[in-house]
Parts: sequence; C-alpha cells; structure tokens
Amino acid sequence: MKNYILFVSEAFWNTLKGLWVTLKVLFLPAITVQYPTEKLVPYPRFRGMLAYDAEACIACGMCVRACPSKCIALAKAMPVPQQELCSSSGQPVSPEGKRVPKIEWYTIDYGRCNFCGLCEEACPTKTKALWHSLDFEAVFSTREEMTRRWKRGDDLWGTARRSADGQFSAVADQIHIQDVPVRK
Amino acid sequence: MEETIQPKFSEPVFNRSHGRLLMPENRYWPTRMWKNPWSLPTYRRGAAVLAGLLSGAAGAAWLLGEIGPRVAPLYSMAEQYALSYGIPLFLVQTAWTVIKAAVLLAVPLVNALFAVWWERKISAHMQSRMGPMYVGRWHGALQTIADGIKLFLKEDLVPESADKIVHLLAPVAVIIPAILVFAPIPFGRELVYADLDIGTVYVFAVGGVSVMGIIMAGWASGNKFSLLGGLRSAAQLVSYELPRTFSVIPVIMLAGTLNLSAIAGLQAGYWGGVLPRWFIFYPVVGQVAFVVFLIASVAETNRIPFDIPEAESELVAGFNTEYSGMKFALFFLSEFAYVLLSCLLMAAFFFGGGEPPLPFLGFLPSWAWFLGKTLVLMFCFLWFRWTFPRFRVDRLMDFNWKFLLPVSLLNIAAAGVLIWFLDCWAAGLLGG
Amino acid sequence: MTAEEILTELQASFPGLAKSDAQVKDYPAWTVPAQSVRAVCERLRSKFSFDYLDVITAVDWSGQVNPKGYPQSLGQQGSEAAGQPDSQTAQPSSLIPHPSSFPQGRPAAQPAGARDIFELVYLVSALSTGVKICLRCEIPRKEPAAPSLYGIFMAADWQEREVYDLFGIHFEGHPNLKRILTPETQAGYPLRKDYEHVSDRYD
Amino acid sequence: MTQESSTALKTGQMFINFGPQHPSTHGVLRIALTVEGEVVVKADPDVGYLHRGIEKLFEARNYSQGLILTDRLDYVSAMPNNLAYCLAVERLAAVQPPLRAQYLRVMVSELTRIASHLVFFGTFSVDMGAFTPFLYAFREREMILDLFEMLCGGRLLYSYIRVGGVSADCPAGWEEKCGEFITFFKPRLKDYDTLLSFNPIFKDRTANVGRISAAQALSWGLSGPNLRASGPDYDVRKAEPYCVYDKLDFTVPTGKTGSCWDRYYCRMLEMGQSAEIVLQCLDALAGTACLPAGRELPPGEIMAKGVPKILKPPAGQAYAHIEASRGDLGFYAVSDGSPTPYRMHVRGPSFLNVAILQEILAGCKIADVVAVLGSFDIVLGEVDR
Amino acid sequence: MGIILDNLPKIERLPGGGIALTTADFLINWSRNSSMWPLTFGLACCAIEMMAAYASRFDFERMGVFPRPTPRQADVMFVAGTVAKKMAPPIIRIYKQMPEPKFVIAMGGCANCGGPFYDSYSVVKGVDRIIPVDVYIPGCPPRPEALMYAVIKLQQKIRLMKVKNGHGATPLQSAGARKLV
Repeated sequence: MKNYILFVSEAFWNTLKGLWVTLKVLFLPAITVQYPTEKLVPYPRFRGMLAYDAEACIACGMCVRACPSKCIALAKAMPVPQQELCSSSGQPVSPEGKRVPKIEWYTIDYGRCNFCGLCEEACPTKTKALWHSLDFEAVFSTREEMTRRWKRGDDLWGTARRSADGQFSAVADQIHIQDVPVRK
Repeated sequence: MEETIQPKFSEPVFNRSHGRLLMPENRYWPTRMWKNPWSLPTYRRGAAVLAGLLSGAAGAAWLLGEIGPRVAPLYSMAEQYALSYGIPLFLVQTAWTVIKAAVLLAVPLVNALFAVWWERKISAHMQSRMGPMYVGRWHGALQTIADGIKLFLKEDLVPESADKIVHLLAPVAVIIPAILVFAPIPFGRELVYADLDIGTVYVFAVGGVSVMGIIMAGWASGNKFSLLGGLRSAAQLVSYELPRTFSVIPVIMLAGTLNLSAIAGLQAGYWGGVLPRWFIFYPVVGQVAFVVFLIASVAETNRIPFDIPEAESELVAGFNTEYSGMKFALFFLSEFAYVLLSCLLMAAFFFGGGEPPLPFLGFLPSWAWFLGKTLVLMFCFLWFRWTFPRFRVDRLMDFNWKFLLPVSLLNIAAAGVLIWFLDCWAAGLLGG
Repeated sequence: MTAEEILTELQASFPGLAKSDAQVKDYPAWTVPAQSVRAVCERLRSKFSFDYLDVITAVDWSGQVNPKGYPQSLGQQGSEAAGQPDSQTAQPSSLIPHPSSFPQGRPAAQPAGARDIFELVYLVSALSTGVKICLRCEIPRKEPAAPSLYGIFMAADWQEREVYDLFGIHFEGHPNLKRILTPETQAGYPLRKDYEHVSDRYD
Repeated sequence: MTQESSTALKTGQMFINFGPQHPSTHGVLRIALTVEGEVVVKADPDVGYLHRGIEKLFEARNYSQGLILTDRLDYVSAMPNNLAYCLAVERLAAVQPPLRAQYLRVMVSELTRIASHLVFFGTFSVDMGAFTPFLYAFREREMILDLFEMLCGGRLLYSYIRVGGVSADCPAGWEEKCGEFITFFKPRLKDYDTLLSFNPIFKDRTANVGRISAAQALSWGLSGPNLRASGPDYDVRKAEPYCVYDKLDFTVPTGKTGSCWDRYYCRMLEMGQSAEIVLQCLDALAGTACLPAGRELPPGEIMAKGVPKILKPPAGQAYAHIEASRGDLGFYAVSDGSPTPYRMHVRGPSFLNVAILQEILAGCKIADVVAVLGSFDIVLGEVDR
Repeated sequence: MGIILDNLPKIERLPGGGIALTTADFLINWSRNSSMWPLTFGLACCAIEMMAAYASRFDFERMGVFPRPTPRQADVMFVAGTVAKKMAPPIIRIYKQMPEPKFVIAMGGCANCGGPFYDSYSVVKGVDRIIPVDVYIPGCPPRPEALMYAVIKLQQKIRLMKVKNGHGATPLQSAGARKLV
C-alpha cells in the first residue's frame, strides 16, 4: 500500500514536472523563421542551385566527368581534336598558339542534380565557371523545364524551355536571395 | 477532359519592401533568443497585443452586461406584441423555440471554429512555433473556416468494402447527440436553453450516445484499423463513463440538486470573504472529484493521453481513417463539442459557474466568467494533449478500473463524511 | 587466444581450412571449403566464443560488370534532347562528351583474378576477446549453393536472404529463403556481374 | 450461412498490413501482422520498399562519386556513412589522413550522432503519442544542421568526409558556435528526461516491453544502442578505436533488461557522452588539450598528401567498420585496381536490427508494435540499400 | 460534395451568375489554398527535410499545412524520396485513395527523375511515371524552404482553377481524367 501511494504520488509529480516544461516554452519566444517574409540566407558554403558562367568556361568537360548523376552536358564551340576533349589534365590549353576552346551550349538537369559539389571542385578555371550559388528556391511545373541551358551571352541562370511554346527563355520564376550570386 | 493548367510562376513571393533577409549571423538560435526575450521587439509587441486583447474583451463584456436576465423580458414582450395584434400564441412560442435552437446549434459550430484555431495556436507556441499565420491576415484567424469550406467541398469517398448506409449514418449519429447535449447547460445566469431539473443525468445520458456513432464508423468503414479504433473506443468510452459520473456524485450530494444552473448558482458567496464557495475548494473531496472528472473527461473526448481510438501512430487515424470531406469534419466537430461540454460542466460543477473568483471582480457579467473559466479549462485540455504520450490500451483500462473508479467511489464515501461533518459544524456540535 | 592459435587448433579437424592468400585488410582471413562452413562456424561459436556474425556477403569474381545491368533512364535522353539548342545549330552528337558510353575509365582487360566463381565472405567476431576473422569460401557460379548458418547465428537469416536475392546463391537449410529486397517480379540476380536489366514501365 | 458460423462465437485471427504507408513505420517498412484481438500472433517484416540498388551502383561509380551514394544510405546520420566508406577506401589505398582531419571527423560524427538520436527521440515520442518532444528535438537538431551547413554546405547529406581527410576546414567562428550549442544542449537533455523519459505513461508503455536478452541480441547481430541496451557493452569506438577515439575520454552507456525503455534511454545517455566528446575535440582543435607529443593541429591540414583525384587503389580487399549512430556500420570493399570499386558491400546496422522484429513482436499488443519498432530506430535507406 | 461543385457552373446562366461564379471560385480556391493538408508520407532522405519543414524552425502550419495520417483526408501528397519499384504500386494505391481535388509535389531529385539512382535497376525514374505531378522541386534534398516555396507555387496554380472548367471535385477520378498507368 505504501509503495502504491509512493508510486502514485511520484507519477503525479513527474507528470506535473512535464507540464511545467511545456508551459515554460509557451512563454518563450518562438524560433520560427516566417519563410516567405523572412528568409534565411544560407552560409557561404551552402550548396544551392548551380550557377554557370559561360565566359569563364573552357569546355574541358571535367564537371561532366565528375558528376555522379550525369546531369551535365556541354558542347564545344569550335571543333577541337578528340583527344584534347578527353584530356584528363583539364588544364586550359596554353594561350600562345592554340585557342582556348569555348562553350557552344551547356545544360544542367537540375531535376537530377545531387547538389554534392563535386563538379564545382572539379572545375579547373581560376574563377569557377560552375559553382553552387546560395539560391535554393526553384520549382518547376514540368519535367523538361528542369533542364537549364546556357549559351554564350546568357546570364548566370541560363534559359529553360517553356513547355507552353517550346522556346528557350530566361527564367523569371526564381527568386534569388543574392542579386549577384556569391562566386566561390 | 481535364484541361492542363499551366501556372505562370512569376509573382514574387518575397517582397523586399516588407520582407527581411536573415543573415547567417542573425539566425534564430534559442541560445540567443531565450536569454532575454524582452529585448526582442516581436516578443514585446506580442505581449502588448495579448494584454490589449484581454482587457478589450473584458471591457466589451462589461459594456454588454448580463444577457440572461434580458432574455425573458424579450419573450414576454413578443408575447404581448402577439396578443395585441392577434397572432396565435403558439406561433410565437414556436418561433422562439426555433431561434433558441438555432443559437444552441451554433454553439458547437462556433466552438469548433474557435477551438481548433486556439488549439493550433497554443500548441504551436508550446512547441516554439507560430501556428497558423497567414490565412485571414491576422494570425490565421480564418484558418478553421478555410479548413471547413475545403472539407465541405472535398470529394466524398465511400470505400468499396464499406457498409454504405452505416458509413453514412455514423457521423450523423455522432454529431446529433453532440448538439443535443448542450440543451441544459447554463452559459451564464439564466442563460440556458432548457432548465432541466435532471440536467446532470441528461447530459451524461445523451453524451453517452455518441459512442454508438464511433462504433458504427469503425465497423462500417471496412478497414481493420477503423475496426480496431471503433472497438477500442467502445471499451474506453463505456468504462470512463463510470468514474466520470461517480466523481460528480459528491457535488450533487453537496448541492442536493441535479439542476445544472442550480448547482452553479449554489456556489455563490465566499468563505471569509475571500475564498469562493466553489466545490473545488471543499477540502479533499472537491479536489479529488475535480481531478477524476478532468481525467475522465479527457478520456471521454478521446484526446491525448487517452486518444487510443484514433491513435495516429498505431491505427493511422482510427475510426475516421476512411472518412473524407464533410463526414470527417463532423467527427472533428463533435470532438470539439465534447471538449467544450466537458469544460462547461467542470466550470459549472467545480468552479462556481458564472461566479467571479473574488468579490470585487463582480463587475463582469456572469457569462463572461463562465466563458473565461471554460477557456482556461480548455487550455488545460490542450496542455495535456501537447505534453503527454499516449496510454496503451490495456493500461488505459487498468488505469480506469484500478485507479479512477476506486478513487471516485472512495470519494463518494468521503463526501458523505464531509457532509456529516458540515452538518455537525452547522449544528454547532463541533467546537461549539 | 589469437587467430593464429585458433586456426592451428581448427585445422586439426578441418583439413580444408587454410590461411587466405588475398588479405582482407587488418583482419585475418581464412579460406574454408564451402561444405564445412557451417561446421567451422559452429565450432568457432561453441568452443572459441565467437558469438557475433558481422557480415555475410558474396563477391562475383567473373570479371567486369555488364553495362546492360544499368538501365539508362529516359530522363537522361530527355536532358540531351532538351540540351540540343535550336535545330539549325544542333551539334553532332559525337561532340557531346556526355558519358553515354558506360562505365568510363574502366580498363578493358579482365582483372587478374577473374574466375568463374562466387566467393562468400563471412566475418565473425568474438566480442569478449575482440578477435574478428574473415572466412572466405569459393563456390561455383553454376548452381551456387552453400550451407546456411541459420540457427547458429540468427543474424544469418536476413543476410543470407539478401545474398540469395542479389546473387542467387542457395543456402541449404535456410527455412525461409525467398527474395527480400527486390520485388517478386525482379528477373535475375542484380549483383551478378553479368546481370542484364530488362526495362519495364518504371524505367 | 451455416449453423455453426451463425451461432457459435468465433474468434478468428486477423491479418493487418502495417505499412508501407503508415505514420509510424519510419519510412516504408511493411510488417504483416497476424493479430488475435489486440495481440500479435505473428509478425513478418517485409523490407525492400526503398531498395535502390546502391551496391550495384557503387560498381559503376568511381571512388569519389561513390561517396555521394553513402550519404543516402543512412540519411539521418550521413557523416558516419561517409566516414566508414572513407576508412574502407583508405585501408585499400593505404592513406593516412592528418590528425586535424581525424579530430574533425570524430567531431562531426558525434554531432551527427546527437542529431540522429534527436530524430529518434522525436519520432519515438510521436510514436508514443507525444508530439511536442518531436518539435523540441528538431529545434535542437536545426542548430546542428546550421553547424553542418556552415561547415560543409549541406543540411542533411554532407559528403564532407573525403578519402584522405575532410573536404574543408572549419570556418571562422564555427568552434564558438559549436560550443554555444553544446552548452545549450546539455540542459535540454534534462528537459527531455522530465518531459518523456520519466513520464509515468511513457515508462509504463516502454519499460518491460519488447525485451531482448543479451544472447538473443548477439545472435541476431544487433549492434549499437539496441545491443547495448541488452547488456553487452560492445562499441566499436572502444573495441577497435578508429580515428582518434582512443585519445578521447567517454563511457559507453549500457542497459540491463533490453526493453524499449532501455534502448531509448541508452540513446539519451549517449547524447550526453557525444556532447562530452565534442567538447574534448573542440579543446583539441583549439590546441588547449594535450595532444600526443604536445603537437598542435595546424589549421588547413585536412587532406592527406598525394591522394589523386581519380583514386585507383591497388587490388585487394578491406573491411572497415565504425560505430555509426545506429550501430556497427561496416563497408567491405574489393578493388581490382581500376577507378571503380569491384564490389562494395554495406553492413547496415538497421538491416540486422530489423530482422529481430519477427521474433520479438509475437506476443506484443498492437500498440507495442509501434513502441518496439520505434525503439529500434531503423532507417529504411540503410535497411534496403 | 461533388454534387454542389458539379452543378455550380449551371448558375452562370442565371442573371449575375458569372459574378457569382467568380466569387465562388475565389472562395473555393481560397479555402483550398489556405488549408492544404498533406499526407504524412515519407519515403527516404527528403522525408527528414519534410519533417524539418513541419518542425519549429520552418513550421509549415503557418500556411495551414497540417499533416494527416490517412490519404482520405489529404489534399496533397509530398513524394519525398526515392520511389523504388516495389513501392510504386502502393503509391498508386495511396494516390487513388485520396479524394479530389488532389495534388502531388515531387520533392527532390529521386522523385523528379531518379536523382543519383538514375541508372539503378530498382528505382522508378521519376514519380511522374506513375502518378501525375503538379510541382517538381530540385534538390537532394531540397531545403524545407524550397518545399514551402513549392507549396506557394502550388497555391498559385490552384488559384487558376475554375469550377466552370471542371476543376471541381468528384468526376475527375471516376471519369478517368487523371489517367493512371
């Protein structure tokens, strides 16, 4: 009987203590970030949507080889010998004499991207031609929209094919935290 | 057939003019926010708004004054009006009843609209969240209405394996008692639909009918989880009716009546001018009765820690697993109606109904006190719900039969002793 | 008791037991004939308190993995199609260094150890002494079978089912040997090197 | 209707399909339950609803690409997966990462352990019907995720630990934030205890439920807190110390009865131990702890020298196992000298932890199924691979 | 309550019916926007981020997103994670169990098109192979905010729905408007 009363009172006491914990938090400020009106800016190392700079790119194909989910494709602007294309050194060809290959078009399938950063690490140019921006808000309504295409002269976000008319156009549906994405 | 909708994803959600970027160094970390919450402007603003709301509500109640005593003259006025114009009296009576019934019908509906929102806000803040914020502009004030409209317009699915008629009838069988049960409840002084002399018995009897609807729902759904939920709730609700009813018996013994408004009215006055003569302040008996009634009420309303009939993590959604749209909304409605009912009953039985807790607070009308006490008790329900884990089904029964029921029975005996003691005291036999 | 001592003691009763040539880094490895795996494990457990079975797995030593084992998703073709800019400037596909040839970088020659066998790998350990031993046994690829360890180590239950599911190795004496990870409709044994994938509606 | 069936009171067994879409199967596990009333007669767990063929995919990826797949194995605690994979490959290629990288590895593993156990705490409490602890746990977990985002840019899947080291040194201010978190976190553990661990309802539901004896646990190959709750204090961090665990001071909490509550409480105690380990690592990184031979950890030295970009380890086999959040996680790697692994087998601790369900679930109540399943803290990504 | 929605377009013929219909559309779409109840249904890694979106820091409930355990009461399904071939039939079944109008958000690379498992023998290469998808979110896994952003985008899509065009409740499924494999 004594044990029973002890047990009941202890249970009662523990219950009250639990209630106290929740009551305490009720009067503490909430830690919620009210997303559409308040936005977290990610830390500088955050791996967001890939941004691409067609001017800096030397079309070496290192990113294509590094990507574990094969979401990158590119084509060089000028015909270059096949072995150069596949050279594993990835160095830009020296300026004197030979021309540095340039990009004709470059596509990334965002739908399949892993956001792992291997392509960015593989990019051999001094200012990275391909890097993870801090932007993470991107939403697509069709599957083919997810492929972004860049040609020389496009901005960092490239163009996407509109499923309505099949034309490539600049992407207006994304909101970028940075006006100029951080370049790593 | 279906036209493809191609949305134009162009509207910016985030507008720099009213939005705000949280830079990495300003991230909300509780380490920083909890150190001195009063330094946060949002916290100060929230506190001010809360205080303003509370005092505003009190002021409005003060301005409105007592409603109950004004209702009866209204009716007699209408009667005289009818007499003078030769309108048959029974028409007036009928109209009056219909109006009263409509008001009564509105109680569970309005209650659900408010209580769901309140529950979501309170629970959110207990979990350091915000709860609904956007619908209806101010803190999601219209959230429940939006939910209701959406549920109303949702496709109504009846599973193939279901018993169609019983499946349809189950929500009806749940909701009708949930509305009827409010008939003898006093919402303030003289503010009662039907002032039954056996109000207490009526409430327990009608409220007990709902369990049938839940069993029907569980059985008719043709889903094993629903069936288990329905059977569990049958066992649970029937068992918890006992301690719930027994725990009220001391109150009835002390009050000597079954009329709810009379019980509430009997608790007027103060001991020593300070301590109100509420039943909860009767030594030992009152407190034990209250705790037992509270626990049994939580169990009766199927809420955590007693929500095993719809235990989300075990039985998906229990008896309402197969219900969609409006039918599901009816179950929801009845759940909150019973929560309100329990709180009203507790306020009437144990907290003096519409009596103010301190003499000088009498300037607020009785219905405001009733409402306030009900809200505080409802907060307790939410508080339990969002603090405790769920009982296991056999432990639930153990708890009822091995703890609550004996305690409530003992309490009745104790109440007898207390009454004898009080009688002796009144007769001056003790200490002269 | 070190692994060496256990080996010498066991070799008395199991003549096929020997030290493995190919090392598993940082753990002693023995080769066991397939038919005596169960007996060796039983002895290890009963006499040398090897109470814990870490791993049962298999290696298909038949050579290079067959590229047809990997369905090329339509999504990739879609990405290439979308990658084609405008029709007039379409590039010859040979210029696209997209790795449609697969897998890249693998030497064409068969590895030195390519043989027509499965190798079963067991890792057992004695938690009290901290000795972990790798048992390896080779079984033919045709109608591969090995005795089950079910009953000695219950941990073998699902691991053997997994090996059966992915390699098609039969474990004799296992009471419930059926597919565990892949759906019942799966054709073939995916982790075999010569597995060829049959495209279905989900690819 | 025949005479018997209409008149006789028949009690039949009922078959319940628990999952794959069920709020408390923690993913897509399916348990085929045969019940009699509320009592389970037979339970047959059915896995594979998340089978992604990762072991096959390893054979088509090179070593750095394979690392990405390891993240997806046990997605609640990705860091230890990276670590085990890297240890196995490092053994194959005979690479020794620098000491600073090792401390960082240990630190992130322990932080992940806290984060993972917090997810366990949260989901287990939801299973038990208490929703609030879940949100408290995630509140603290968000802080850890912030730390990881700051460190390596990922919130959930990190790919931080690389073959030969780690991908980046900790940024400025990271250590202070880490310390801030630990000081905030330790008192929270007491809150959790009050809120859940010693709540009478919770204790009643979990103590003496789903008991596993030590012999049973060993035979079924349980590992991690699930094994330790039954008594054996087998912890890879103590038994075969990897990285710098031999230089750190911590204890391995064990349970007695192997009930759900023991498994639960083992994890709660482990969180405290992990917090201690993180503090020790912070001291080491700051140079205040005594390191071997009084050596300081030079900042920036996080990668072993001479690890090529396309790694081609010599032909051979290696097995490395670590104490991940859910138990003994091992990678059995076979290389044939090419840039892709010849075979990579993952010993997922959850896979073995789930297997025992078929034995211990029989005889439980339906409500206990949830408790037992929740207390094992399985992650289906690791079970199905 | 399909009857109401099916017959609602008929009021357009009445005087002032057009305005009434527009108002009704606004109200209906507002309610659907404001209370989007997802199914508690997680598959893999993304499910953890989905849980984080419900949790304190991101708090999905602010937008009226309130998870329901049963498909019968859900409006939107977040396909959060890899869809294995073994899981495909249950997903189709769950989708069929949801009442109209229902929406699907494919969360993360695996649900979009297989993601890192694009060449696996046992992964469905995108959940749109089996059920219609309204919104795709890239990411592996996407941040919780990205999921919220997708919900906001879905709300924008819902705002374009019109009762007149049959974007109502019942008949879609029975008439086979949303073709399933």
